[in-house]
Amino acid sequence: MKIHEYQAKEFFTQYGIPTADGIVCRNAMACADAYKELHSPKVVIKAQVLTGGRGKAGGVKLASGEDQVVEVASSILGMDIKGYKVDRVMVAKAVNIESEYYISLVVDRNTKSVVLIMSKEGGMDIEEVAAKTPEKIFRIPIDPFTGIPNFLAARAARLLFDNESIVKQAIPVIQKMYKLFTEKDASLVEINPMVVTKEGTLLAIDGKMNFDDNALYRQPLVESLFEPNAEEKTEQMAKSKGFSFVHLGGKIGCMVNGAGLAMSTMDTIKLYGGRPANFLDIGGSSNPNKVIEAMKLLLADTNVKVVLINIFGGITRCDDVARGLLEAFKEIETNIPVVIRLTGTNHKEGLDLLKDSAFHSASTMGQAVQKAVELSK
Amino acid sequence: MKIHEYQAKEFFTQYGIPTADGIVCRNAMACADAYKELHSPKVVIKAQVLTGGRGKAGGVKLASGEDQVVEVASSILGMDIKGYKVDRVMVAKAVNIESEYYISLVVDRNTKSVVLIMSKEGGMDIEEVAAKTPEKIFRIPIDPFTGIPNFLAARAARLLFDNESIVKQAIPVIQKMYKLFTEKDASLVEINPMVVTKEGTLLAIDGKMNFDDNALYRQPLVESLFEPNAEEKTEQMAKSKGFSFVHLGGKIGCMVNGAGLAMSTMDTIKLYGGRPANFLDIGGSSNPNKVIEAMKLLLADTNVKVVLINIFGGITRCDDVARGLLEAFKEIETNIPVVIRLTGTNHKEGLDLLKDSAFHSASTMGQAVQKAVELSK
Amino acid sequence: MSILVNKDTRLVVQGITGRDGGFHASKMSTYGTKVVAGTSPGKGGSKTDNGVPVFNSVHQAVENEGANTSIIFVPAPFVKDAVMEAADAGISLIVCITEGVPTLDVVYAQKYVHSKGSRMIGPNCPGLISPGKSLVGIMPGNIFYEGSVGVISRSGTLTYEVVYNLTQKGMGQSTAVGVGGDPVVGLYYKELLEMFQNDPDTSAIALIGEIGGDAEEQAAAYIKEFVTKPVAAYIAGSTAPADKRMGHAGAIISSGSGSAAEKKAAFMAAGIPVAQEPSQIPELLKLK
Amino acid sequence: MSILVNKDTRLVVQGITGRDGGFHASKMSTYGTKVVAGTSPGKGGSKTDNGVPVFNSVHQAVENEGANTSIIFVPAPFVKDAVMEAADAGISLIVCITEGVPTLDVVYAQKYVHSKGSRMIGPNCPGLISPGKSLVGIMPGNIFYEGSVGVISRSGTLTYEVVYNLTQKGMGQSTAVGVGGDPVVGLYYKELLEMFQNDPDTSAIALIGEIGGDAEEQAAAYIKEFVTKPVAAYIAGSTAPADKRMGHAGAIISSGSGSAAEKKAAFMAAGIPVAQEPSQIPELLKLK
Repeated sequence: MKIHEYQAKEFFTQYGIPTADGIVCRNAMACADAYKELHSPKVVIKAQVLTGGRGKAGGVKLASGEDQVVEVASSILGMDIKGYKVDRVMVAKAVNIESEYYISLVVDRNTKSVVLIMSKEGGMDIEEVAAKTPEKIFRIPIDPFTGIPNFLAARAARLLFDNESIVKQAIPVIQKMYKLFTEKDASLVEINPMVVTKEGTLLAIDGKMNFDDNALYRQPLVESLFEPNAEEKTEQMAKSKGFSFVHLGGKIGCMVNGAGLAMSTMDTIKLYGGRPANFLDIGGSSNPNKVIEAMKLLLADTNVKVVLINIFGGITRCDDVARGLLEAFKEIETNIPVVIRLTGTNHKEGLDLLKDSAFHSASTMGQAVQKAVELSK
Repeated sequence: MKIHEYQAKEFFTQYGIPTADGIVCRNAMACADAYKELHSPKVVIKAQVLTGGRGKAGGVKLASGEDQVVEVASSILGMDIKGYKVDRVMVAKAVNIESEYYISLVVDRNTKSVVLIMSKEGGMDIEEVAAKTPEKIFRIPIDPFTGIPNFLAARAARLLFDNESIVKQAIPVIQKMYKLFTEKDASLVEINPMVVTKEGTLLAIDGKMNFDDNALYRQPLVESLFEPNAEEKTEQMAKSKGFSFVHLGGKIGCMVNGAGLAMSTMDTIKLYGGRPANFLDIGGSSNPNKVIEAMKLLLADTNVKVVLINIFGGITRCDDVARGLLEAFKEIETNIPVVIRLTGTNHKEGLDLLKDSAFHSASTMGQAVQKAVELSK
Repeated sequence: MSILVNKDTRLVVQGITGRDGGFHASKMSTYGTKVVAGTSPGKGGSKTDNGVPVFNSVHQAVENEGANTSIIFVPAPFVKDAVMEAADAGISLIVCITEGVPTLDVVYAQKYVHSKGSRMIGPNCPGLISPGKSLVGIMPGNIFYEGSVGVISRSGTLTYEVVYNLTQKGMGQSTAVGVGGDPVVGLYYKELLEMFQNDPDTSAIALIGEIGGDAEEQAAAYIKEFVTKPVAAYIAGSTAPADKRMGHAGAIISSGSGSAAEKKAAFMAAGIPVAQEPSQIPELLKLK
Repeated sequence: MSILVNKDTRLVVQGITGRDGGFHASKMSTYGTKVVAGTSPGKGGSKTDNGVPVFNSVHQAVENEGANTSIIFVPAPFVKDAVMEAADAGISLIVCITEGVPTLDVVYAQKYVHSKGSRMIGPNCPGLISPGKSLVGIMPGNIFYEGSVGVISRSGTLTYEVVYNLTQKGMGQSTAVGVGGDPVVGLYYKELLEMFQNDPDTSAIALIGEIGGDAEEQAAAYIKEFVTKPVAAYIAGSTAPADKRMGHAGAIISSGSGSAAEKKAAFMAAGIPVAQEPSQIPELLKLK
């Protein structure tokens, strides 16, 4: 789950991580007020959208004087950035930057730990830095038992900063970032750039936080910040029914048991020249009600021209699955062709049961996908 | 450092450890008010003194009705228990006890960790239980990295309790005791007895907490509860001068550099038939001012008939020590004989310097102690 | 032989009185796994319908029944504690089925397991099976057959799909391990590849990866250097869009890395054949 | 030979720019100890008056100067971090001189040191010395002489007293270790007895205990079972009253246990002679 820059900065402030003063505004007038409140001749106005690349899209601009603030704010508010409409901007004090750095904490799969990532190449796209000049990136895995003791924060800080006064400021900032990360079940806490001002102060200029979806149950405050877009709303709705759903835009609606098999089904559709409409994992069992709900979800997408149901019968045997499907489709009214592929335990018995139905049935993924692609054209 | 039962229970309440309701009172009238406030026909009135054995001394009594409460409270207030005057009592609801248990956390030298100690023999002197029936005592060392996770608290709780409803109450209590222990730098958190009431509730009836003196600098709240007695005041005053001092009551005042050597000096005095007046470690160096301060401390004890100064000259050489002593004693006016024993680096030179002084000097501990004992008779 | 589980596996089912725990305990018993105990705090002293003794703690299960392996079905919020309990009790292999465990809980529990010298598989995994010997998981035992192909997979049903294809081609499995679909899990490719390489009864390895992270890239490098047995790989998620979690918490292409294309390229570069569809795995293993 | 420190000891002094750190760094150098580095956060890059390079971190001292042993002089509130830093940097022996460290800090740091496979001596100790080879501590080097008596002690000046007596009787020392006067310290009797027992250059052991805890009782039992070399003991604090801290935080008889009488009895029962005064130690070792 993602949150806006201004929300991340509210967490920073709560945890004592210094940020450039800023105020979030929903209209140009509010921006003018914010400008007055900040007592800063020059401000930065930044679009608040849940996607990257706002800078390149023109969503971040400097402004001086109330009139210019109103003008710039008006130009940014309402913008469309990668499909996200800008309904909020942050008006922040412009800062005299001496140097820029990158500091983040992220969960690392390989070391199975949280990793502190730092670079002197602040303000840049860190993936690009990592790809082109990996030696410029420092990675320090954090022991979950001991966290970031002073000595480790100090060692990390000295990798970035030569000036001892900045090191002293950076040590608690790194520790507080980790505290924030762990206490809020984040999956990313990123400050880019972290700047040293000409006045010798360490400040977080931009901030980003992502959260672990699995931990939202114990982070009600974080969860309350969730602002799903239309697609995410559908996915969320699907989730509440026990499904995993992702919209993809093609013509072949897929219903699969298991995430890996569902991805594999999408890939195979592509391989055979079709386009999947979605990823849909209906989970373990495949009882009639689940199938009915899943069909509703698929048929809500008017692009869908054919439905492919790919079920591996394991503990639930294929004959039981077939019976469930037959029962479910008694309740579903649709003219869209349905291809069913059943494999696994008792798959012959299962396919026999479907023989006289309106379904196109198959026992291999290849056959089923081929049929579905054909029907989608 | 020790605190009173009622203060320990305030910590318990703060940390969510259930205790029998009680109110601390400084006079009998306050006890009557407390009695009314508690709405309990029967109450226990308990002397609050910083020493054990108050029960045997008659400092804990039951009372029913306001008149009896006043009577009992009056009899306990003002009592002398092992040299401690009772100036406070706790009036607490009497509880219907079903069964009694012992639970404590203490620092264990051997496992180098905090250890959870539990027994079904609650309400008894735990040292006695440990000596007579060690199999009745459970000891669980706590890993400082992981503390007491649920599974461990549950396993511990089930060692004491069979009833699952009590187990459920005990799990968080054990965890909270540990949290209290670590957050307040305790050296002991003891609940004895922890009782199960006839109503099926777990309650701390008596509570005891000691604290790590080395950690008081970061526990100002705990430190503010320190109530030194006369002896402890002297010790504290000595400490502020960089000394370790303990009053012992004999005639031979000792001044030694190093705690181990100071103890050894006391022991040797006893071995030769004398009685040490005190333990006094003046620490590393022995500059004249320190010696002057130490002498003041020793001479304040009117029992002292002779002073034995035992110095091992290590990094500070004996000749320098001797010069310091001579200088110091120019400022000290006393008729009490002083025996000085100097050993270590350059001890011959040191003793030579003292040759013409009024001091009795020696180079072995045996000789010096023999002389001091002789002079003290 | 086989890896991790075999006839000596003595299993304790953590959360045996729950719906899933009870169901799969019985399935595993039926398969032939020695399910020697279950745990359910507060229900110690009872027995399941199948006569498996239930204890309050894993500690007791180890003490009384000699359990050496555990499988965890407790709800996500309690998994961290359950894993630590098992490791503390001396369980050497802990298989965590539960889905939806907070990542930081996994990080912490995994470190604890490691510090105790134990091993964890999962969470969010289907478990593992050494066909004909022991099933410790929720896999349908009947689709597996004893043989010499080692299978490592991040997915459940996709594993079954591959295994089903192998079995139909007469290629049985030595051990099949579902490592789990979460970003952080216990044993991963490298550790398992090493075990399969050292297992005399494994003659070939099928590796089923998916998008997210770079474990497949690391596995490819490891195979190139250390694995002499034939390996074939399949990567799911070629058509997955960026920044979308594809069911598994770990299956997400983020910041432009973790794509199927990168992973496939890494395997190809290491000389490891990559299947375009799961059904190709058997022939790729035979071809090598 | 000797135990723990010798000619190969390469010492980093943590807190070298402090008063005590600087003073003893110079004393140790003079004695012949290889003081290869010092640390003082923020002062890295400078040198001490004696030319010892100062680094910001132990890590750098290890990297640049090959330090393998550290001695800690930083103030008590910073000791926990300093010990962990040393262990994390790969220092194998950490000697902590500082007094007044909170016990829970020691518990935590000691566990960390242990988890990294390192060893800690102290806190609140005078350090250790292998005479003629290396002094890592605040002991007056000149009172020690090379020889074959191993000395273990909970006290500083009392150690000097005993060593002085030994030296005067011509009995030099292989290594003398002050384990520290706090309730919880790193290496204790048992570990050191084992090392002395295994050290070919140690022929006899002097053990100097004091009131508080039951480590002496445990040591007596250990000696009886595992130590074949002659041992003589001395216990300070026979005249100490109960519940009073005698200088050392660990020297306290509490709840009626930890008394000198109990400890002496334990040694006697194990057949280990106990000196009545420190000066008797040499003859007791000769008598054996």
